Amino acid sequence: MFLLQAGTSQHRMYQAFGWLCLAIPMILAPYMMPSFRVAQLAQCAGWGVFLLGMNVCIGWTGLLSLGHIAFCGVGAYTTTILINESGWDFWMTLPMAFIVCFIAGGLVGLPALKIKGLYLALVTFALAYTFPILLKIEGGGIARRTGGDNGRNLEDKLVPTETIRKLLFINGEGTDESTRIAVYKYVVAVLVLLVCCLIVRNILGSRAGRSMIAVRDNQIGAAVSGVPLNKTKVLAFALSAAIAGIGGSLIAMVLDSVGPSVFDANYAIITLMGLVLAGVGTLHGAWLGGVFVVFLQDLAPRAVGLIPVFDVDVVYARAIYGLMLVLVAFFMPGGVVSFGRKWRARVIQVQPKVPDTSHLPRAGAPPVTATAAA
Amino acid sequence: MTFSKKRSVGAAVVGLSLIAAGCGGGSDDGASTGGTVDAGVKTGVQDALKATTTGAGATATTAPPKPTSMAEWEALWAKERDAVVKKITDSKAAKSADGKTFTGTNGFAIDLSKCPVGWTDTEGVSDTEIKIGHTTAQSGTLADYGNIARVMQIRADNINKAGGVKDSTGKTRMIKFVVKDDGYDATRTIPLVDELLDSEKAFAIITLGSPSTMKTYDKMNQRCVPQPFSQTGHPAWGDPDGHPWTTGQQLAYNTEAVLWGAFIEQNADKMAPNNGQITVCALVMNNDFGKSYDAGFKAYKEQSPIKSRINYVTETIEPSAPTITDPMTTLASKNCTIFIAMTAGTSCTQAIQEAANNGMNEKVKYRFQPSVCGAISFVGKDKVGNAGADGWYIVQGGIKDLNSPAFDNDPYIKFARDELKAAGFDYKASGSFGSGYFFAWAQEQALRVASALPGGLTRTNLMNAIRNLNMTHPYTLDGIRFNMDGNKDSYLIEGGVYQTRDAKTETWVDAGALIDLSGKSKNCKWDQSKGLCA
Amino acid sequence: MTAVTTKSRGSFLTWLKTGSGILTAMMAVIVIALIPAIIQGGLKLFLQRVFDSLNNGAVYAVTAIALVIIFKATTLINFAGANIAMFGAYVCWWLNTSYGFPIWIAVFVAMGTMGVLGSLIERTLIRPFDVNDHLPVVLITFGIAAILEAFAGGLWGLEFHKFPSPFPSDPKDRFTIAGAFLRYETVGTLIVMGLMIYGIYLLLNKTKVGLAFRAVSSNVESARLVGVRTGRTLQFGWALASALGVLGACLVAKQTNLEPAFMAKLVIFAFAAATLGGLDSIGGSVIGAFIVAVVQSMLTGYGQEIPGLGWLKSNFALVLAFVLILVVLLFKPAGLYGTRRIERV
Amino acid sequence: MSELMLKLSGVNARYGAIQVLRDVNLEVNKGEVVVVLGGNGAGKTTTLRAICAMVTTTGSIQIAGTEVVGKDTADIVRMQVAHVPQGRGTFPEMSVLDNLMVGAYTRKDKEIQADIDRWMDAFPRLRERRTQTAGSLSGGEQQMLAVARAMMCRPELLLLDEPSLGLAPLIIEDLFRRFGEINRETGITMLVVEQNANLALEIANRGYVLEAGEVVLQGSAEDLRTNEAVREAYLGA
Repeated sequence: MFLLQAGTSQHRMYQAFGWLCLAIPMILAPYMMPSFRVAQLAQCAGWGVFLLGMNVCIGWTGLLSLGHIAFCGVGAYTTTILINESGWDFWMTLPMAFIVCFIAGGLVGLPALKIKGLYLALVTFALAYTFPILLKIEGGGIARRTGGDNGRNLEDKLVPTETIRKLLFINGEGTDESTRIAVYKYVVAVLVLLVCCLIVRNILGSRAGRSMIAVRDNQIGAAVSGVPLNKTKVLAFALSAAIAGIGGSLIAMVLDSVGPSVFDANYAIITLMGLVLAGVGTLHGAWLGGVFVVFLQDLAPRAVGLIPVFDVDVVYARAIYGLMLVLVAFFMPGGVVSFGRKWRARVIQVQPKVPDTSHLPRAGAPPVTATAAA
Repeated sequence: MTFSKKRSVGAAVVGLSLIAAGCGGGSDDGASTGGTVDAGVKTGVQDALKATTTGAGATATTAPPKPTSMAEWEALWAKERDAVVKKITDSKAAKSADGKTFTGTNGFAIDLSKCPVGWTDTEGVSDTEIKIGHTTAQSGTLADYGNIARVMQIRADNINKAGGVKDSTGKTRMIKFVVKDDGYDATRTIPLVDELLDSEKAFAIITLGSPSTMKTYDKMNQRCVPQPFSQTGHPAWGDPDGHPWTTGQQLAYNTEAVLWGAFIEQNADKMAPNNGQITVCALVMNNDFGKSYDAGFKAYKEQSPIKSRINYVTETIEPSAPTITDPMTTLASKNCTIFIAMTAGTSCTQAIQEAANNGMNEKVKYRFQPSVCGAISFVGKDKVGNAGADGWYIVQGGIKDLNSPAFDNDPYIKFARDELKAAGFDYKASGSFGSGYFFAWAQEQALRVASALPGGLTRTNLMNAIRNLNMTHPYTLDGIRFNMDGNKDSYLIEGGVYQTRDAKTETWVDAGALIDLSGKSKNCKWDQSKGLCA
Repeated sequence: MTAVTTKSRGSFLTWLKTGSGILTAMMAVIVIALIPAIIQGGLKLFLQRVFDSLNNGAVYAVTAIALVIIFKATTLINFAGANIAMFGAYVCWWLNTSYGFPIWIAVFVAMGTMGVLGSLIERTLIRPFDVNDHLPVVLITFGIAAILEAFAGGLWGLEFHKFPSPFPSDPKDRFTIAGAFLRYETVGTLIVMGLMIYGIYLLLNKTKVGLAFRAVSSNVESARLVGVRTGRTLQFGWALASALGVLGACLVAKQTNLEPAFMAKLVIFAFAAATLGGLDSIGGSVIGAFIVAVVQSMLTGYGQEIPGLGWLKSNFALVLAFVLILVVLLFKPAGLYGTRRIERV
Repeated sequence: MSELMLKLSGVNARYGAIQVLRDVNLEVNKGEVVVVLGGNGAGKTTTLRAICAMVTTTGSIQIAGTEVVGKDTADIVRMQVAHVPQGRGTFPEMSVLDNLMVGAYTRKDKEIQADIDRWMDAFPRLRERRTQTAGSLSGGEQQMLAVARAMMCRPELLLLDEPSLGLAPLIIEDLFRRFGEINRETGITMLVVEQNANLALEIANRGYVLEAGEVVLQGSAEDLRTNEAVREAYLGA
């Protein structure tokens, strides 16, 4: 076992090494993989942003919301409609999606946050159920704008310009157009994810972030120490909705299309599983969760095909998927991230320089409710 | 005129019921203002109807004697394939010298100059194998569609065992399907199609469902990869100029809506004497499928000479709604003259049950089921009770029903059931098995024809072969021609027959002539933003 | 001790803020808004809609009660409840069609089977977790739902099946009242619902296990301290809720037909009913169920007659139910008849 | 030498990572009233919870000679142990009558109704309000209900956790007088946790003082009352 002192040059090297281990594959991936995989990775980053938003709500404020998929949809449709009908640039639609979803989150949050715990989960799950139907309302031209059940394809797709191609080394003869587009989308999605991560990290370190975590860990304690409970919750909910909306914009951009089936109750569960499997309440969890959301759906049916004992019907793929949900709850409550950290801790331990990291989010620990009465 | 009068008594017809659940076209509100009805289709229908009403009882058959064994069928198909090959060979279909264009038969042409760099006509075809990609739903709520892929696989295995597909260049190839599960979620279809294109390098890709096909067909055509026999009934797949690489296979829903409209016009005076008002009540499912029926009917009404007499009332149901009692109560209160269920799946059965329960059966004589719900798995005794379905009308989409006892002696149905049994499946377990045979047969024939063409199996030859196919499909009703004709006719099935349900015998009984409109519907350049054929 | 001077006014306002007050006000607004349409539609149509709401309401109520029972006992929401009920309905159908069990016997056997399964689920999958840590329990109930859905599809196919009605269900089996049809099935469902509520009342108030159940739902710690075996009581709660869910599924399956997703489609209305009425109140959830049903039948049926609201067709029943929930939560977070305990959970 | 009702030896208890009790030794003789004193967080409540297996415990706890560590709460209650938890622990949604019925949950005999009458006689207020829900009672009434409910299981050992909390002084005095009466009339053993040391020591035979999870002092009520440290810390003198 190695022991590192925080702040020393060894520790900095170790951190740099860690970052490189993460960054190099991420930079190389688009150049090493077939374009459809790159497109899938871009989708992962989009879901990553969405999960980051969900994490703000579930992981750091302790509000179990199952309805964030609806805000993801609001973001995706905002982007699509602005591009298709008003001719906006994709980049310009991101702040708009943020604002729209922030307001939508606040509007739902105000009444919904009067209740807590699983009751909140129930109401927000109803929102996830309702959202695809809302898209088809014919009044006010909603159905025309959203494309109803068909969904809509983006009319102005994100295509790399000559300069960007040069910058990204995708202007050569060896790459075809589909690869170029996929790589560019991947880069855009990852950049947005990075920026969102930084924003969330800073918020968590700020006064607002500390209030959120205080609300999660001990509501009464937080209220006693002067944290405005309702305000904090509604703000956190709206903020998380807004980030989820950005995720939706990215997903629309990556897929070049939107449709009600992406933002329904089924995806609400899939994304929740991705987040928990990756690690609730961690920044890494959001990154990793996106990967799970995209790839787990592919893997479950394939895994069924691998069962050698008897000819298992592919219908049972859903059972595997359900079994995974149960197993995660039992054996990996902190998700892969905390699992990894536990193992890493056996090899390398970092001694903090100043014992003042209490304001940072705790790793993977589920919200604890203090019931002890000594 | 290519319709034939042929009584197909007791022809219960499977309607590719499940595929319809999410398929179809039409936007939410564009259709009320735009959309036109094919003049050719309309006159075809009217002529056919006149023939039946004037020559009542004249059911003399003009069709050739139908095969009574699989050997006779095989012989017939071989003859028909030869005819198609001859027609194409005579037309001197070929690529231009510089490889920039392909000139096919009867006006079919593909501009190859925009195909991506590195594109080849024979990608996915080796000396021994044809690799065909397929995205389908094997998981999720619509996982039953996955049984179509199963049948396709069983058929391919047996074709391979019997010697594969012989090529005019002397090679023999085995069919290999690469099936990917998208759970009927277009979000997942897009990367899967990319995977089949970029990684698997499939020769052709077959997609299932309107949303998935709609979201990938631009890309498939830009990449110059065949997307044949898409498993959906949307009219957009009949666009040989804009999307030469994509074709459908089923009866398009808007054609069916025209057939309903024609029936109303024909029987208007019986329904409402003395120029009375006709109230048409429709239960519209709020998805692509129901909306395209709705749009088709609205367009028909707009141009109908009795437009002023038709009062069109609709109620919408959500596909996720558990029951349809409330909208049916509303419709029952509207004094309907005719009721049309523009739905799919369970709602078809629910409509029958509700209409029986809320008194509509007693008041409304003309009640239509959509063709996709004609199968015994929707109206059978074990589904709606004995009397429920009695007297309902349907425009059969020209297809047989694998489950119906009416076809127990049909050699192809027998063959299909036996083959399924040999592969370890109960044919009654899923309505999608029948659909599987409907699709797999066409795939096999197209591959055989394309392979027999000069130059052997290539992508352009495959598309040209499909676009000029003219055969007798063993799974369609007698009298329905399975054909396309270059750019002139871009739909394979364009026929149907009015039938009513006889609960006693559990069969559909003809209530009019079989109408084959082959070649009569116009091509459709789909406008996504308006939700209409341009 | 209240201010006497504003008594009359104050008491009215106070009443308005109670569950019954809000309920009455809500219903009044709906009825007043719809009066022209109702008059235009005639008495027969109105009665028919009332009967439709009775039918739907009874079904929602039975399903909502199953939800409430688990919530009362454990403060958990059982997202798997719908699919446990669905699976039970399949068992019932299978016993009836394949083995010729009389329908009611099949229903009871299925209820028993799923009751046992429910108690096993509680024992093995739910009990190891802290009730206050919601996330794992939510995941597990979703997981169970997915597994049951897969097995129903795998064992009995994904195609829908007709479900044998437990009541006379010929099209002619109905009362005709002022031209409107009241089906025997509706009456039967209402009777079963009434019997069920009475049965639950007896079970909870006249038996020892019911006493224990009420004690556990009221105060787990104290219940343990008076010697109640809380684990077994919670198991009993799950068994009871699962069995009742199956009963609800069997009552509605005739109308919806049997397919793996049929209860998942329906349960959202039960969610709405329970949220409206109060998740820890059986009576409240029954009232909530009928509100949802009335809104569904009346507002979507008549609402579209109001100029400008033509898009308000039947398919938006769910949307309206959701909006209703949000509005009620704004004024009464615990639901119309729930206790304030919910807010603290 | 009277019989030993309760004996704790070397008891440790923890909530998760936090150890609350350290090596606690405590004895209660049959028929005795023993009071446990101590400041906030000293571990008084935890001591009672440890006896009822409501907290993870190691060491040895014997009730009437039977080892109970590792047993289920429900089984311990069946050994005629009643526990009135802090904050009353009534069942707020249930009626007063039902609360008393639940108290007799472990009993199978036919005298339950008689006992209900007996305790309603003892606390007439409860009779007046027997159909009201427990949640609607005042604090003092709830405490009476809690005690009556505890007595319904005919306990041999009664554990009382801060019975005076949140009650008005007059009511507290009345309550403690009742405790004394009950002890004298039924000979029931009582272990009382209390911050109000004055009153508690009045009815108690002996007492323990806990600090930071350890027993720091023990002795007869009289000794403790006169002990300088105790006087300063708990008697407000």
